[in-house]
Amino acid sequence: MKFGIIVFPGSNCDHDCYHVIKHILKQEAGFIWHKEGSLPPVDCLILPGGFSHGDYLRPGAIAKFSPIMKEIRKFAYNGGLILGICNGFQILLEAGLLPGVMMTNRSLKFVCDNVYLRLENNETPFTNQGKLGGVLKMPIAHFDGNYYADEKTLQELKDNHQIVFRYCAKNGDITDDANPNGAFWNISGICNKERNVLGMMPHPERCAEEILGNEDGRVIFESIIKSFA
Amino acid sequence: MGARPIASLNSLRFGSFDHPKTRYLLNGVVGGIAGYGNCIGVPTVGGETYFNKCYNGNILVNVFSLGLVKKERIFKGVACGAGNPVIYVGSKTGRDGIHGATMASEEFDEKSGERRPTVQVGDPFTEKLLLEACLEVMSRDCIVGIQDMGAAGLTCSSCEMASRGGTGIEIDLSKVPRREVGMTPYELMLSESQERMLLVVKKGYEKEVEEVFKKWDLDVSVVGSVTDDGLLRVMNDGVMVAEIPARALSEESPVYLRPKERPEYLSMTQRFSIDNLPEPTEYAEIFLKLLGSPNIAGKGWVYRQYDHMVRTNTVVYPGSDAAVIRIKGTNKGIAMTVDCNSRYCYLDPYIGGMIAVAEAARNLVCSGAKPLAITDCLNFGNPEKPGIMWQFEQATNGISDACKRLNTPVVGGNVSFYNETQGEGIYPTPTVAMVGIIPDINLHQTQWFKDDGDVIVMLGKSYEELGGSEYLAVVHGIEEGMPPGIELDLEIAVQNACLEVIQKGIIKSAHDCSEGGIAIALAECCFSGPKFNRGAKVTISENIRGDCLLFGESQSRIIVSLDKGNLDHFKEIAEKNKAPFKIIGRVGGERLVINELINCPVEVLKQRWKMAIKERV
Amino acid sequence: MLAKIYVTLKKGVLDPQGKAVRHSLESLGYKEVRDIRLGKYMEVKFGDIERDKADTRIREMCEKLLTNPVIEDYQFEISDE
Amino acid sequence: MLAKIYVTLKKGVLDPQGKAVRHSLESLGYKEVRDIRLGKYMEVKFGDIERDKADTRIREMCEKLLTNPVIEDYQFEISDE
Ligand SMILES: Nc1ncnc2c1ncn2[C@@H]1O[C@H](COP(=O)(O)OP(=O)(O)O)[C@@H](O)[C@H]1O
Repeated sequence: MKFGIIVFPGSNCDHDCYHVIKHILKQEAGFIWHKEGSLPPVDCLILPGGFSHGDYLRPGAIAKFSPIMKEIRKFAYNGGLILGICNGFQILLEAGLLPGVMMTNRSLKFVCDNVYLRLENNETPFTNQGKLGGVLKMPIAHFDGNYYADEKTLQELKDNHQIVFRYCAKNGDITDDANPNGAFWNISGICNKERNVLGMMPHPERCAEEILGNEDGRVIFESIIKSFA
Repeated sequence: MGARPIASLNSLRFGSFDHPKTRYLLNGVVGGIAGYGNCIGVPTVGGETYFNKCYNGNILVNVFSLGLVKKERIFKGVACGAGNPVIYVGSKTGRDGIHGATMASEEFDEKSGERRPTVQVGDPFTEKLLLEACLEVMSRDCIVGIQDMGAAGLTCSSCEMASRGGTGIEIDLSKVPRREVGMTPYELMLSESQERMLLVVKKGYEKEVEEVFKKWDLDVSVVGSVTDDGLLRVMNDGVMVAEIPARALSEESPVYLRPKERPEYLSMTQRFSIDNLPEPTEYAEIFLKLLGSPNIAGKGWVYRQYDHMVRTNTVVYPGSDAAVIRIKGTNKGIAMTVDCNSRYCYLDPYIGGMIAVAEAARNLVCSGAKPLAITDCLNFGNPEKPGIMWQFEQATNGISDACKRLNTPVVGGNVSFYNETQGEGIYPTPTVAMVGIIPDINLHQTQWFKDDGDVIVMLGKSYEELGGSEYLAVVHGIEEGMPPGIELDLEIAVQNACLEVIQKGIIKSAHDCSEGGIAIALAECCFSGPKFNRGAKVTISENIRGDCLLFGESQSRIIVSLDKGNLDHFKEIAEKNKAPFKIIGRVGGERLVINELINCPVEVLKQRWKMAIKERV
Repeated sequence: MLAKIYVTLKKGVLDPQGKAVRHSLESLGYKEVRDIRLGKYMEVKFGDIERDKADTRIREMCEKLLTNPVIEDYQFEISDE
Repeated sequence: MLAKIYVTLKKGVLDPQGKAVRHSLESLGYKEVRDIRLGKYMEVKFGDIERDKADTRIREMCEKLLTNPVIEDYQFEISDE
């Protein structure tokens, strides 16, 4: 299958995603510059991590106006798969493709560390190979990962099972100690109602190889590939 | 140079935590490095963080960045070929940092605040774009030379490029993109605005280069051309405002031969003898105190703020002796570290300089890397003082002698003088960054114990040395004595043995003994692993005082652990390399036990070590 | 023409930064500070544009880009400077 | 008592954020925008304190903590709200 990786000015994890898809999972991958006016034929789009436009003003605020975003909206509307990782998630929020906002971490510091996530929904194209309630270890690296939404939105997310990952302790318990950034309800990843757009703060592309000491991230990519098989 | 930066290290020196500004500065500097480094997508994979009152008035921030380049695609800062266009790219020019370079070479006093130039505010986003755009034009066949605009801005970059090429450059200032109105030629030539580069490209390729920089939304402007008269000529609106031989500003700079003299404090500090020091009775308490000393404590609070994983090459995170990254598409790895114990350098700059190199190499070897080369950042006080000049000469001699023996060329570096405030200088701080290569990345090594039952062995020898130790400073408040001795033959024997046993896959961990001695090194072996703690029972028979045995900082020592079954093979290799060693204990249990002196639960030690910095900030 | 725009966090939205600043002020001895909220301040300079047109343009910019309506409110003033 | 504090970057100091925002506004078609500078806006609520004392206290806080005097200027207004 074919992945398209969107490159915004300031994207940092574009090459990392490419590497995992191409060399580890042996799928096709190509970069798409944010100024393009159309999308090549692809099955899944990735909005990678980084600091698009320096995260100036608010992360994702400027990127949401890139010319390619119009095409991305259409792609989403037509059911195409879109995975937003870290800054990619922030862009999806700013663009309104997912609900809520990211605020600054409650520590007011950038945090780079390995955390644990509990899989809350394995009936999405991004998680169908995972175990419901299973615990995954993944790296995070962000300054603004403190997810916030108003009550109504949060209720909707819950009712529609749109919350896909929550920060948890090693044993799967959802605790405040295990929450690295203050995110509402320990939320670390959500999808849209239609299940074809997923945003997550952790970086699955950073933990998909044995040499890096952790392969828990593979399940995301393998799920995507499976849903196309 | 054409290299893509793949990893950074940082060496930070702050004043003591008692000083009112330390907390603020620590927060600000670490936040600043994080803000910039993370944004440009270069992982900060390691570093060092020291606290000493000698830095109360002058903190030090040294950063090292490593890049990867194909050897047939290296670019230089050179201007060749008369008629080739000179192109300015990056950010616009403002009045930032004019006279920044000269101010950096002044002592600070009460009046410095007023003379402060407009500080440069970094724009990491533009830097990231500039980096990508430069790499993109470099992948084509149009660049003759390229150089960044640093200290003294356009003046320095143009003169150096012309001088290296044996050419001249003519610049038309009216073409320089500017951020402010009314800037004079003087200001334009000396501005230190960040995120700018000067390019010389092959004639006819102007359009192609322009298109790349426009794609990345950067300013780009042909500001002049290469000439063959050896002159830097500056034009402004058709009027010549400066003309000077380029070499005069770059190559023919004056050489300072300054008087030097061994400073007086040394006769006082070197008089110290441990015979007058009472031997402690309660070791557990001292041990905990040392683990909580900011210089020894875990630096997680710092490196959690740095993205140390971006680019997915980081195989060993910060927290081991050296950081290790893999090189995609090969089986190789690269290890890197920065080191300098400035207290040693203060007490004997020659030995201190030597130890900085030896320790850096040892850290690399512990990770399974063969040391390749160093670069240094020499931070000193006012060189017009003979004592400082002497320190400078001694320290560089020490570095030079160690590098010759260890076969690690000094391929670059940086000098920072006048680190003084109101006459008080910092300790001489020649920071050494060293890079090594791991031929097979699967055979890299880490510092923490792996399995219960493994044998613990110490490579090297312990002496009755306490001078300049962290123990002496933290527990007794004394920064005196001679730093530990260093014998390069022994150092090399130990390092060769260690490297060989790692490369043959017969040991499971290797950790260098540094600040805090064997006791601290063993504790780190027990609790620094990312997954679990390990206990250890250790018996060291040395005929030396308890405090020297536990906390002395004798050089050239490495603690390794291995499966009992490999012991014979290990001995054989150590003996072949003439490296002394001693079997000192076993991994296992939940406590760290050393002789009759220390017996503590590992988790307690770890908490103390882990929380110490966090609690202070 | 100059527009001064003040962006504040909506009531009820947590302001961790404000909280941290307040905490620091307190430890510096400024006990009289009851509360502090942080926001953004922007100065936008315009070229030739009519005043009432400027008004709608600024409102648009604020809603599209300069603020995130989920968590932020804004106010602005226009002057002739 | 309420103090409204406006923190701006000193003249001549680079404002990377403002630069990026202006660029974005331009590509969105807001060509009339000549310049935009980003700063901070703070609302500080005080407990019982006399007005002229508030004045010196705020000045102090700004210089000590709330602003970075090397690159920033500030202004403030006090009201009774
Ligand atoms: N400023 C820093 N930035 C990143 N990593 C750091 C920093 N300071 C310390 N570290 C990391 O913490 C660990 C311990 O550092 P240090 O005590 O200097 O070790 P050693 O004495 O073995 O060289 C190392 O892995 C180092 O890379």
